[in-house]
Amino acid sequence: MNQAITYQVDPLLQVLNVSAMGFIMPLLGFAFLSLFTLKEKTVWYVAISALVASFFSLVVFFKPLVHAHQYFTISWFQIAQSNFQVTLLMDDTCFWVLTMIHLVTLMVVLFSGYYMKAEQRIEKYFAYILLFFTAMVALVMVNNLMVSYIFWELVGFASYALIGFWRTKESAILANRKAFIINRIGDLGFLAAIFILYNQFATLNLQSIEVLVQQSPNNTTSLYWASAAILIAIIAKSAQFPFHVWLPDAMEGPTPVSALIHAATMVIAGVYLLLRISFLFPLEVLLLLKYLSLFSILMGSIFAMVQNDIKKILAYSTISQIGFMLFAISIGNNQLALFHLLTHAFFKAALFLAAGAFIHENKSQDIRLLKGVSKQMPLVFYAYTVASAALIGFPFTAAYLSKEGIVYAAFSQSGFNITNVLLVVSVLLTSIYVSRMWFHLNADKTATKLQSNPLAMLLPILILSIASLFFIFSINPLHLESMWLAIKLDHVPFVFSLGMIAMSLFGVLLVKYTPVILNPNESNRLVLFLQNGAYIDQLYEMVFVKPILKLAAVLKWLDRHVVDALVDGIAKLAITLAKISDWFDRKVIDGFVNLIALIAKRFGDLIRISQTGRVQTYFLLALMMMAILAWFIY
Amino acid sequence: MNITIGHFLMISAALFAIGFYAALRRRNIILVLIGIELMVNAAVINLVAFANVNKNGNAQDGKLMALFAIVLSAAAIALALAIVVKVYQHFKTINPDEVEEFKN
Amino acid sequence: MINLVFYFFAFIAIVSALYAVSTPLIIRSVFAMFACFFAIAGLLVFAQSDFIAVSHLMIYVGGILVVMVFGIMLSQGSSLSAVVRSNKTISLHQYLVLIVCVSVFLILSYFFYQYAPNTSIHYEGSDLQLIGIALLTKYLFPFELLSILLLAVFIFTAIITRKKKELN
Amino acid sequence: MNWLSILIFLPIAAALVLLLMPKGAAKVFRPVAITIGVVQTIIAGILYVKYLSNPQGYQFVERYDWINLNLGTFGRLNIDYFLAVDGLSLGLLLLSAFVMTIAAIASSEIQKDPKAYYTLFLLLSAAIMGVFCALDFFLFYVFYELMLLPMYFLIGMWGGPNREYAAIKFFLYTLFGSIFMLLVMIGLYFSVIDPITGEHTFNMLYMMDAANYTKDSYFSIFSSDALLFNYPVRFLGFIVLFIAFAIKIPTIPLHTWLPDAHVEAPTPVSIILAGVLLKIGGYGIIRICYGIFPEAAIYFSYWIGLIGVISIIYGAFIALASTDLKRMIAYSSISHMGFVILGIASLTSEGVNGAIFQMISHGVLSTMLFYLVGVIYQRVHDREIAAFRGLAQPMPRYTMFVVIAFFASLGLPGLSGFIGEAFTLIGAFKSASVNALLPRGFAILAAVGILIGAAYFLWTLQRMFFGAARFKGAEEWNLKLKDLTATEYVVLIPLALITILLGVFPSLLFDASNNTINAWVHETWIHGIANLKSMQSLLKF
Amino acid sequence: MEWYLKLQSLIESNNLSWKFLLPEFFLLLFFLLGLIIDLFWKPSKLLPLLMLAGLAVSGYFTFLQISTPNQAQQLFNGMLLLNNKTIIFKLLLTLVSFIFLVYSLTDQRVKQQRISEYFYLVPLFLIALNMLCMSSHLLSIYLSLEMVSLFSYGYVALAINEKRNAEAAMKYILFGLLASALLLYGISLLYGFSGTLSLLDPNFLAAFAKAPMPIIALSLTLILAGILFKIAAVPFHFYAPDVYQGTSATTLVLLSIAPKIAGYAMFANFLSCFSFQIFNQQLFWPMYNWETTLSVIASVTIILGSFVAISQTNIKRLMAYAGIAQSGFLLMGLIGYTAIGLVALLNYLFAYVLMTSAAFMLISYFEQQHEAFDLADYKGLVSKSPMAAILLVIVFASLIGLPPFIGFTGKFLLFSASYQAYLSSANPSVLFTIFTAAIGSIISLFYYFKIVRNMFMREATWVKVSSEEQGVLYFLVLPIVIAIIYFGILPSGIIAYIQSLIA
Repeated sequence: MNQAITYQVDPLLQVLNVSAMGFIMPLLGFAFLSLFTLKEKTVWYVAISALVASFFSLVVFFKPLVHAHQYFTISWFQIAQSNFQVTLLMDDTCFWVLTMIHLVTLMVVLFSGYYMKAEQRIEKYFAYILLFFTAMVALVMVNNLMVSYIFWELVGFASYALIGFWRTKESAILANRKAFIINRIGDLGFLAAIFILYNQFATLNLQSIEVLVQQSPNNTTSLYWASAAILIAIIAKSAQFPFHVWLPDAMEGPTPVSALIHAATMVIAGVYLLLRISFLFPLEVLLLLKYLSLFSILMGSIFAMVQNDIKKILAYSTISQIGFMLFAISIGNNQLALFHLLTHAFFKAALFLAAGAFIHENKSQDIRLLKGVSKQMPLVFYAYTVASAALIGFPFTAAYLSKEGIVYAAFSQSGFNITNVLLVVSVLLTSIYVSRMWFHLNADKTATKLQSNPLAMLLPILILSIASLFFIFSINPLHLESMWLAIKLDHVPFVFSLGMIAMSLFGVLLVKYTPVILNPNESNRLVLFLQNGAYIDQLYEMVFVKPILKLAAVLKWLDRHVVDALVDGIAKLAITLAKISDWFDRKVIDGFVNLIALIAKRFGDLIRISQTGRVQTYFLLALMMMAILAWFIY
Repeated sequence: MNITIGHFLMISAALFAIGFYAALRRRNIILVLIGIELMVNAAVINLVAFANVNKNGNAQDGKLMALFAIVLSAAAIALALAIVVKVYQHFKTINPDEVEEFKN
Repeated sequence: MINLVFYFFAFIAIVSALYAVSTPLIIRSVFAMFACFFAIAGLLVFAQSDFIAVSHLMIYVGGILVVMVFGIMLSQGSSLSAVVRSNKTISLHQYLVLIVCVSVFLILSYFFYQYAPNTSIHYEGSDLQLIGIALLTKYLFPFELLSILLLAVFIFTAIITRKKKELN
Repeated sequence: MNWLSILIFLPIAAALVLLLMPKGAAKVFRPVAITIGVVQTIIAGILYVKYLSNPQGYQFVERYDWINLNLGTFGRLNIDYFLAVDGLSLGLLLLSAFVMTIAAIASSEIQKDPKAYYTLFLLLSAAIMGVFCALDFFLFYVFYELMLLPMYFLIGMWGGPNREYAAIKFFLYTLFGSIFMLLVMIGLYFSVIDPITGEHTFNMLYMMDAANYTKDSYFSIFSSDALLFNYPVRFLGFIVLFIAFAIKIPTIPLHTWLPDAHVEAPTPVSIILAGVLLKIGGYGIIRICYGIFPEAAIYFSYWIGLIGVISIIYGAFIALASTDLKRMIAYSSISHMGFVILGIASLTSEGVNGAIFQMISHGVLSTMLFYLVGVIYQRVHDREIAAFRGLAQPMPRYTMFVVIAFFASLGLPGLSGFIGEAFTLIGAFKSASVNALLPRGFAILAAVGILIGAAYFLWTLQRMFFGAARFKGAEEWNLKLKDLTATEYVVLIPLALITILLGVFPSLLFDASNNTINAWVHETWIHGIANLKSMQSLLKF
Repeated sequence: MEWYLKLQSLIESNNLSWKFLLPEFFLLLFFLLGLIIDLFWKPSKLLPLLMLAGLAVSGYFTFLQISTPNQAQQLFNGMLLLNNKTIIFKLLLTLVSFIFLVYSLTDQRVKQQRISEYFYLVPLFLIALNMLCMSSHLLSIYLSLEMVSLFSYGYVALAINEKRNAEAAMKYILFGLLASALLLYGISLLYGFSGTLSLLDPNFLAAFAKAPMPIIALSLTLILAGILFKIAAVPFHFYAPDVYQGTSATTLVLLSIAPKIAGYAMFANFLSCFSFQIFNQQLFWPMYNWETTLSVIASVTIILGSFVAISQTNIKRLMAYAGIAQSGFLLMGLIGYTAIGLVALLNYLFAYVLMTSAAFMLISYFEQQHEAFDLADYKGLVSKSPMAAILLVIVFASLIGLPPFIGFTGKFLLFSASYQAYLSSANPSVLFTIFTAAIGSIISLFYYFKIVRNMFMREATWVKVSSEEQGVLYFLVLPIVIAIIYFGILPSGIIAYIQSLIA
């Protein structure tokens, strides 16, 4: 945690380490795939082998280094007196998250081999996935805000590219633009935080900043601003209110992408970043985060309750679940947040992949039309059920441990108050929307079973659903003490657990016996309101997008007709002056005479306009000008 | 009452103004030339009158200047009349207003 | 007594000049100029410059005015008296010129009245000899130059007035 | 070796050779221009590498008497042929050589009168090299003006339908700035004394030192009556020079020549215009305005920063509303060059380094963008955004480069645009706590400009390139819209590589500029404050 | 006896002076030869060549008159003053006349009409111009000024297009005679109150200073009117456009330059007796505010000339107004009457000779080849006569004052000189002039490049092409343009030479 631990290794070893940590292989894969057009299978193999190589290096080279808690520093460039360095961090958190990313990505790539079969430009698809993977891995590992920012944006770019992968699909290309721009707003917050921190500490290395913050705790003002700014980045990336609107739209992308980026990995980048820099956050900002995340939890689950699109339900569920993680951090329980991050990644990826399988076979995303999938692909449906149970938080799943932990931590921290009650309510709501989805999918028992179940489809779903079970993390299915992970968590009282389970069960039963919830009346205004995400999108369109476009149009008009005219006016003025002086040069006397003659005419026909001799007029004029000049000088 | 230089100068001023009037006002090139001659004559009167003030050494300056001015104006008038004749050949008028072919 | 002659000449000069510039008939104004130039020559004699006066008479009356008459005849042919003002109305331009000319006269005469040296002039005899000597000593060079100028004007006048046919 | 002179005179020699060639030899003109460009790039590259080994101060100095006259009471008229480069100019020199090469390659579309075209092209190249190398103000001015005539004809003869207007507008605007620059230059000449010879001098380096001004001259900081219209003459001088360069950059509200010039200019000329000529404005501000009048720079920095911020936002907004692709890119140039001004105004090492990086990055990117516009314009003679839809369908490779260029321009990290923007903003932000010249809000507002930048680039991508293919020219266009040709790859690949390279390894540029800029910022600040104090006590303003 | 001795000295001075007029004698000799040849062998091709030889000989002897160090010779009892400054003016005039004669040889219209006077009057004209340069006595000034004017009227009247010539000549002569009448009246007042006509008379200024202020102002204003007419400066510029329009461009090669140069030479002579050098500082006679007068006239001339030029549609009218604006620039060299100002003036006059003669030769070329008179006729000419078009662009660029052409160094020196004048006089109107000159330079771009635009960027409507005769471009205009570029890049030589001569 201080300078003594940071050490420089010799360059060769550095390079080895970096490559060992798996940047190089996926990056090469990305470059290879984006430059060459290959056969579909080959592409798939290339992607898988790149990932496997990366995974291998993670386990073989990275794992042994974890406990040494090391930083690797490469000088990047120097500007002013500051040396910008790329610092790589290796610790437990990092390792677990990396493992999760590797696993999920590998599964998703496997699944894509089935799901994206016979697509055009498949090599681009895998290339972007590999780019995303590289950026994500780097984002997790780097410990310098500047570099973080770079990868933070790069994952956003990869997400942009993948959402819009079907680039002839109108809704997809609108969605990816929206996703990128909203993330850009967050990025501005990140940039602002970078400005503030660099300005304050003259470094962007997180460990140096942490040391400096601890040394002088009286920079609170800048910390307020910095943490508030970075909070914007976090909630934008993690799709929290009020920046959540991009995530449901992002479901227009291919489903494996949704599983990878918009459920398991990229969206939790915000949470991960917050975990890393939570030391910056003053209590007030954490409180703000608490309310924001609680609102997102409730909002996500409520919106999820009325959606009919299976991917949208899952998207809102993601918003809600990430809210749980942020909530955990806001109450100071980083470990629980990390835990929920990991569990959520697995079960949500499983849910998405299963949903992808359903969608792929039925060519529909509407849960009301997918009613026969339980019979159609029973194996997948079982996995789906397991993952759903994890989402709800039933015992024997990993998420039971994490979610219960969070709710309990909230209670144990602040007791029985409205926020905590709402948290419990959200557990109920989660149970409701998940079971609603489940009942729908299980509605038709008459469907015929699918003949072929390719391994590329089954294997990832099964592995991920198994990973959502408790034993991956803990020996004891009900308690948090005996974690495999090096995460220290509180003991949850049995009564509390029971209450939670009861609440969840109540939700399932409620759905089972309340047809209104199962099939909400679509003509109901409230339902419509919720289905459309409370019209927040439209509100933004009206309040921000339209005025900005209008302003741009007005400015363009001004530029053309006012600014250009103003500056151009000088030239025009010159021409006008030219005309005036030309006129003056030849006609002033004529004009003068004519004018006076015109006036005189009103008094009678005494004076008639008469042509004057030009030479003579000129000379008279010259003489008068000379007289004026002489007069002027004396 | 003696005749002083002032008297000559007054006459010259009057002739100058009259010549000026003709030169600027009359619509006939020949009258314009007559006006110019009157102006030159005014100057000649000035020069000759002033020659009487400066009797020291340069006494003849003004007179000779006047002489040269007279001769020069004669030459100029000759050339001007030649041009007038030519103008008349082409325009059939000697009103300077009507000699106007250039248009911009 | 001799002063009266001076005033007479002055009167003739100014009145005939005025007549010359205001008469509508060119030929009349040319003849008015005869009178004017005679009077001016007389005034020059009063300013002790009899040589200049004689030259003036010779050049103006004998030269310029004759040339002008020729010019009028050449440019207006037989209709010597037909030159009348085509436009009898008075334009403001003319007023303006009048105002300018009157103010020129007023300014000049005011300046001369204010600042003219108070030297009185008497006729003291002919200056012919002095001018002759000056012309051949101090003013020899301008005298020579003038001859070149006159030659040039002669050539120019000849070229300009020759008939167009000869050019081709 | 007189490397810099070779850089300058090589194209002139080539131009003369071209002039003597017969019209039938039209085929070799472009190869000659390309070869000259490549040779220049190589020379500039060698110089760059040499400089990197010891990145301090001015190097490759060449100094000869050019005009040296004794004019009696007037004193001597001393004008030197004085060339040298430092970390500030070397990067721009390399960029110019490179962009000129690219422009020469891109000139394949020029059919009309190639001889005249390439002669003017090479003359322009020489003038550009000269501007970046000259350290004598007079010499600088000569090169600066020398650019105008070739540029005028390049726009005016090979441009679009409204080319006359654009060409004369360009010419008039620039001349307006430069004539007044001439006046200030003369005023400076009469104020500055060469400390060695004791004569007046045009040497910029001497002009930068307050000690070299004669005590009661108009531009002296020690003069107690250096007021003109009750305003310090030095401030007026600064304003005049700043306007001259601000026209070139260009900033609001002196920018209106730029969209017209770009829209009308042929592709290679647009490339030169955006890639090189705009940089001369930024270079001039750093080297001349700030170098010679540091106190005025400090005094006006708030307003300069404000101009930068307004340029950023205003340019971005108009780009958002533009319907012509080239016009949009032209306005995006205004927006991007606003960052340069903001960075310079911050007077921090980060800001100025960032500004230089931004100039070079924008040089590469605008080259790429204008070339890309040229590609489709050449195919269908249309560049209305609304005329295209789903261009990615017939032209996937092309779209790939567009995506790279757009994302680099909107500041995607990993590509060059980001580093420049980020560091100018960091500098602007830092300024408040280091030297209190700019309020923090400027950096934040400018950051909003980045956001709008993202909006118009992405919107354009979505409207033009994605979606189902549908063109104004229907089937006919479908046939014409072929993907990139080999030449186009040759142009685009190096540009894309440089963009990525600079984005990943910014030290390639910072290593050369950092020392120079650190010293420059330090000196500007120290001198500026000292001068300001002296002037305030003497002039009581 | 005393009187006799004085006469002796007067005659002595005359006798000694003749030898300094050797160049002019040669001119006269060749003129007479030409006259005789013209009388006896009417259609002679020898004549122009003979005149060229005369100019060359005269130029050679003028060159020989250069004295190092600079010595002033008073000739003919102070009628003329010969020093290196006037010699430079004379050389410039010889150069213009030479260019004009050479170019006239190629003018088809001159050839067709066989106007031999056109050629043999040139030496005589040059004599008049030389005299105007040298004159230092009000009589010789008036005489030579009138002589130059008469020659100008005559040249305008010489037939090419008779009707236009007649009109232009009429306007020119009426305007000119009026201006010279004013000049004469002014001279008479100056003489009356200073008691002398000689500007070199040591008592002149002292005596004139005793004159009442209004008289000083009146007389100098009237004299200025005559001078301004000669250099075509505002407000006595009105004749220029009409005269230019009515005269063939070939004649304008001479008429747009030579009288102006001589006018400036005379103006400089005239001003020199109003300025002193005190402690290295050039000061004007304090009774008359020359700086303000000159700077106001210069500013107004530049501004009016430039602005009016914009709206012209006839090329020669445009060039007339452009010439008026150039006149204002030249006046900047005289503000302050500093040494550098004179150098700047002479240098710019040299530039002016090259640029303007080249411009009018090219315009004349276009007139003859393509019947181009209006700006609209210049459309697309680059495709018909590319060489001429390119040369014209360079000439225009130089006239605007763009580097690296001679016009730039010329204007640069003029700006420097007026800045110097501003520093020494601290007269704000001088600064104002500098600003207006800057503005004028910008505007000049506008009108010159209207022609360039028409030539290069517009399609030809109709172009009449007569026989392709590019010879004149190569052997006459091209060398001049090369000189324009050469002296633009390496101006030291010429400036240093001028400086060394007049120091």
